[in-house]
Amino acid sequence: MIEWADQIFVLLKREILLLVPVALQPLASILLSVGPIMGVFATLFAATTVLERKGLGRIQNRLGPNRVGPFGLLQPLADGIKAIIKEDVVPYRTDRVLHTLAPILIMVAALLAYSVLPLGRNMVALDLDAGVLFFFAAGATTELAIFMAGWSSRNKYALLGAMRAIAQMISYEIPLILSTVGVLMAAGTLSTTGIVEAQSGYSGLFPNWYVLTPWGFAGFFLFLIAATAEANRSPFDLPEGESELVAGYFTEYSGFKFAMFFFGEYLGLFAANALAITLFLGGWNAPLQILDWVPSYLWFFAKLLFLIGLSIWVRGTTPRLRADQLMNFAWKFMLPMSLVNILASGLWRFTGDGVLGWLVCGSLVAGSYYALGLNLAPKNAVTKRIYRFAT
Amino acid sequence: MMPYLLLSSLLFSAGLAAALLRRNAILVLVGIELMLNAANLNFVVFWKFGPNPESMAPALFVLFSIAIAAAEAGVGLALILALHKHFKSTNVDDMNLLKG
Amino acid sequence: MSFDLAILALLIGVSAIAAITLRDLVHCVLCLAVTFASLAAVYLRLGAEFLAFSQVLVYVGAVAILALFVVLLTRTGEPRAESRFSPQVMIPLAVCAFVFTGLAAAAWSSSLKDSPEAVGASMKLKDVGRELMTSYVLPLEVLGLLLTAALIGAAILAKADDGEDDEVTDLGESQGQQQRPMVATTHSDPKHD
Amino acid sequence: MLGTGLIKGMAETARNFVGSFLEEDRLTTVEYPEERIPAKEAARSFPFLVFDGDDAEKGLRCVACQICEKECPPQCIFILKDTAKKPDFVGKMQFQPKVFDIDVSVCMSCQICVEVCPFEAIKMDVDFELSRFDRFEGLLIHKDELSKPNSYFRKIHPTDAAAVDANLAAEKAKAEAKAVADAAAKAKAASAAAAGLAAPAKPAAAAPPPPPTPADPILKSASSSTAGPGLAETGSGKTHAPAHGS
Repeated sequence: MIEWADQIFVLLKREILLLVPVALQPLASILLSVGPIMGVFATLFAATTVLERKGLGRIQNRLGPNRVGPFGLLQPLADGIKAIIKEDVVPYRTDRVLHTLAPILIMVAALLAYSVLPLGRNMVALDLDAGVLFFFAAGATTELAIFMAGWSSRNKYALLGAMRAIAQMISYEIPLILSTVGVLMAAGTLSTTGIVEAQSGYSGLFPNWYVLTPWGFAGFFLFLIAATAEANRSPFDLPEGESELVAGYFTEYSGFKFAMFFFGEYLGLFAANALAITLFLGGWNAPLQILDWVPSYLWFFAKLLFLIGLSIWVRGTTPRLRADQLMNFAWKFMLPMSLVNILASGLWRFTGDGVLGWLVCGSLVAGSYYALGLNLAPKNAVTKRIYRFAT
Repeated sequence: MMPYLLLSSLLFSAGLAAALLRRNAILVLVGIELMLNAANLNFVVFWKFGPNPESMAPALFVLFSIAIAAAEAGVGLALILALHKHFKSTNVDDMNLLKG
Repeated sequence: MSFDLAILALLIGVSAIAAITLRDLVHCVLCLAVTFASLAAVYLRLGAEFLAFSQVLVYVGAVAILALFVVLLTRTGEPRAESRFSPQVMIPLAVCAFVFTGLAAAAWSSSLKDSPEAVGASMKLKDVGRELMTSYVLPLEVLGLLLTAALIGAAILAKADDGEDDEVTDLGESQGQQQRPMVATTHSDPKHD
Repeated sequence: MLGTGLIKGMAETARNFVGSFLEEDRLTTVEYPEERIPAKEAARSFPFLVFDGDDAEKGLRCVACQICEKECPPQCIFILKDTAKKPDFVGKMQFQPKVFDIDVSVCMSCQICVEVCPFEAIKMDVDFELSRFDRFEGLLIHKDELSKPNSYFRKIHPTDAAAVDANLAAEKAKAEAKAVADAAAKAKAASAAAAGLAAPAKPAAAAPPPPPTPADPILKSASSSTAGPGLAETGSGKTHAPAHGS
């Protein structure tokens, strides 16, 4: 029974495939994998928009959207209808082809990344030998789409936003990839399912997740920060800083194309969070052995919702960074920290996960965190400003 | 095997044409990248169709080639930027002085 | 020649030709990115997964973006009216045609021409990694050194040298149009031809 | 240490998040169409015309002097004088506007028309829900719609209205006293003319003694001081019921 509930979608796909003629089976298999992924994550996108708006509202002591449907739950539907029926305004001097291709490319790039994410036990669309590399290759294409959007708009704000976005994404891609190296070394594979398998099982009360090691813990947060920067979310939302650049690289987009950008951005965020789960939070594994009976995909989505909630919380808290702070943080903190983290994960392999390992790796990671943090601190401490005449 | 080789010859000649014909230094560099890619494609094709598909040497060679191409592109584009600073142009025909 | 390979070959051919002939440099570089991506698809088809993803990551994600940045940084006012090709067209074209026929003929006369595709062969990442860390560890280290050198070299080359700037601008002004800000020039990019 | 500020900030936002569910007082917004915060007394949107009594035509204070039309910076007021005259609040015959239009799409709510009006006829409204389906004709508001009773003015701006009413009452009383005095003088003259013929008849219009007519500033300051507490009350009063969220 438990087995059956866990594998219901896999079995369902198998049964449906048996009904399809053999010649069409590869195509049907693709459709049966891609369709549900797109459907589920589109729904998750809709849920996240309303969740984010309500959460941000509560953080700011407001109610958030509560008009459309019960508790405002139908808000995304209204937004979607509005986006679809809105006029698609294309400025006169734009490069039409690129202007149209950019939102499509950004969505394709974001959706491609989902093909290697294991959503549950035996639930991965494409079990590649180099799955993590595929994920980053797909993510690298996003930069091109952003450039196309910014350049083809013939708008200075769009171009500046695109340049900022690309500079930021290139800078943070390095710590993003380096922070995963420790996991890849520990798991000994680049296959996402292999990494999840390597984290299954429990030692004592705790699961064998990589986040529960000193280097994994640091790597998890490095990855999350870099992923936030890759997704251009607050506090790294300079590329679309409303107060400076109108809306950044999608200033000249309206209607459905704008919605596609929005969708692509959130899909990128989900994908990055899902990869963080796969790499550090044990994928679809249950956190406690006694909870093993809960279907694996539910664990995956519970963790995903947790990370989404965390990113909403961070967005509600942090102010936007300045451009130089952004670059300093990437090159002077994230990069050395992730390099130290690789060293720590290498040491962990030799010291083992006993007291010695915790002592050596933990002190290495914590010490470098402290030292790099000191280095990053402003030279002149900010004191309370004293006004001479105003009281 | 033949289509792949023809494809790589086409890529190589296209790259060569860009390097010889275009005036813009960036496109000259683009042509060189195309030629490198044609060579990489040949390596992979020979690995796949050759007598010794167990060997990883072609793959590693292509990997190194990609890495070196990245370095080459970086330095080349930086050179173009430096040249542009001097000549206010990226046209290779303008760069006909022997002094810097 | 199968259908998917035909599509990929067409894509590569068209985008490569477009990349070297189009007038707008940004279009050229974007077409180049398409070429790189399709080449990655060809690698994928040949069973070289790892190479395909590296190709996308390095070429599309880094080289093409870098080239785009340089294109935008080196725009100077209106593009000149003169042709985008060098004055002598025939000789280089003849050379290219000669090279193409030579390569094609060499391929045609190769003894490997009809050798079968090694069906099962694929690059296992584990094997690649083991080779990289055992027999090819020295090249790997040298490559790391080269990349570091390239990084530093590129940074120094592209760095603004304040000391020389004065004479440089004099030279530049005597030779070409004055430089305009980047954003404005991309706006005034004429779409003729 | 790096990150402590972030943790502090996140604790603060978490407190806000949880608190917004527990304490209704934290919520700074109201659910607008159902609940609304009462307008502040100093609020102003667009001008309207005040009339006395019940009849908008008869009681309209405006005398079509067109000062506001001339003074209006964006020139959003259009006035046509009527040829017919009507008595104003003291009974003097005055002109009246035939057409009085305000284009609220042009109006910038500067209140200059109110400042310059010598007849206390034009005042600022607080009604802001003026959206119309027609952008041109719909936002051109005509006289019949602009005219609002004095009681409405008293309701939206009690302090101002009290001052204006006192002012007008004083003027009216002054005019009446003058009329009485004139009548008395006339009667006196008549009686003087008919000297000795009849006993000096006491003026029948034994008008009540005119109320003291203090100078305007004093009156204004007095009224505003009396209105002080009321103002404070409207300022701090959040009368909406905390019923949302349920």
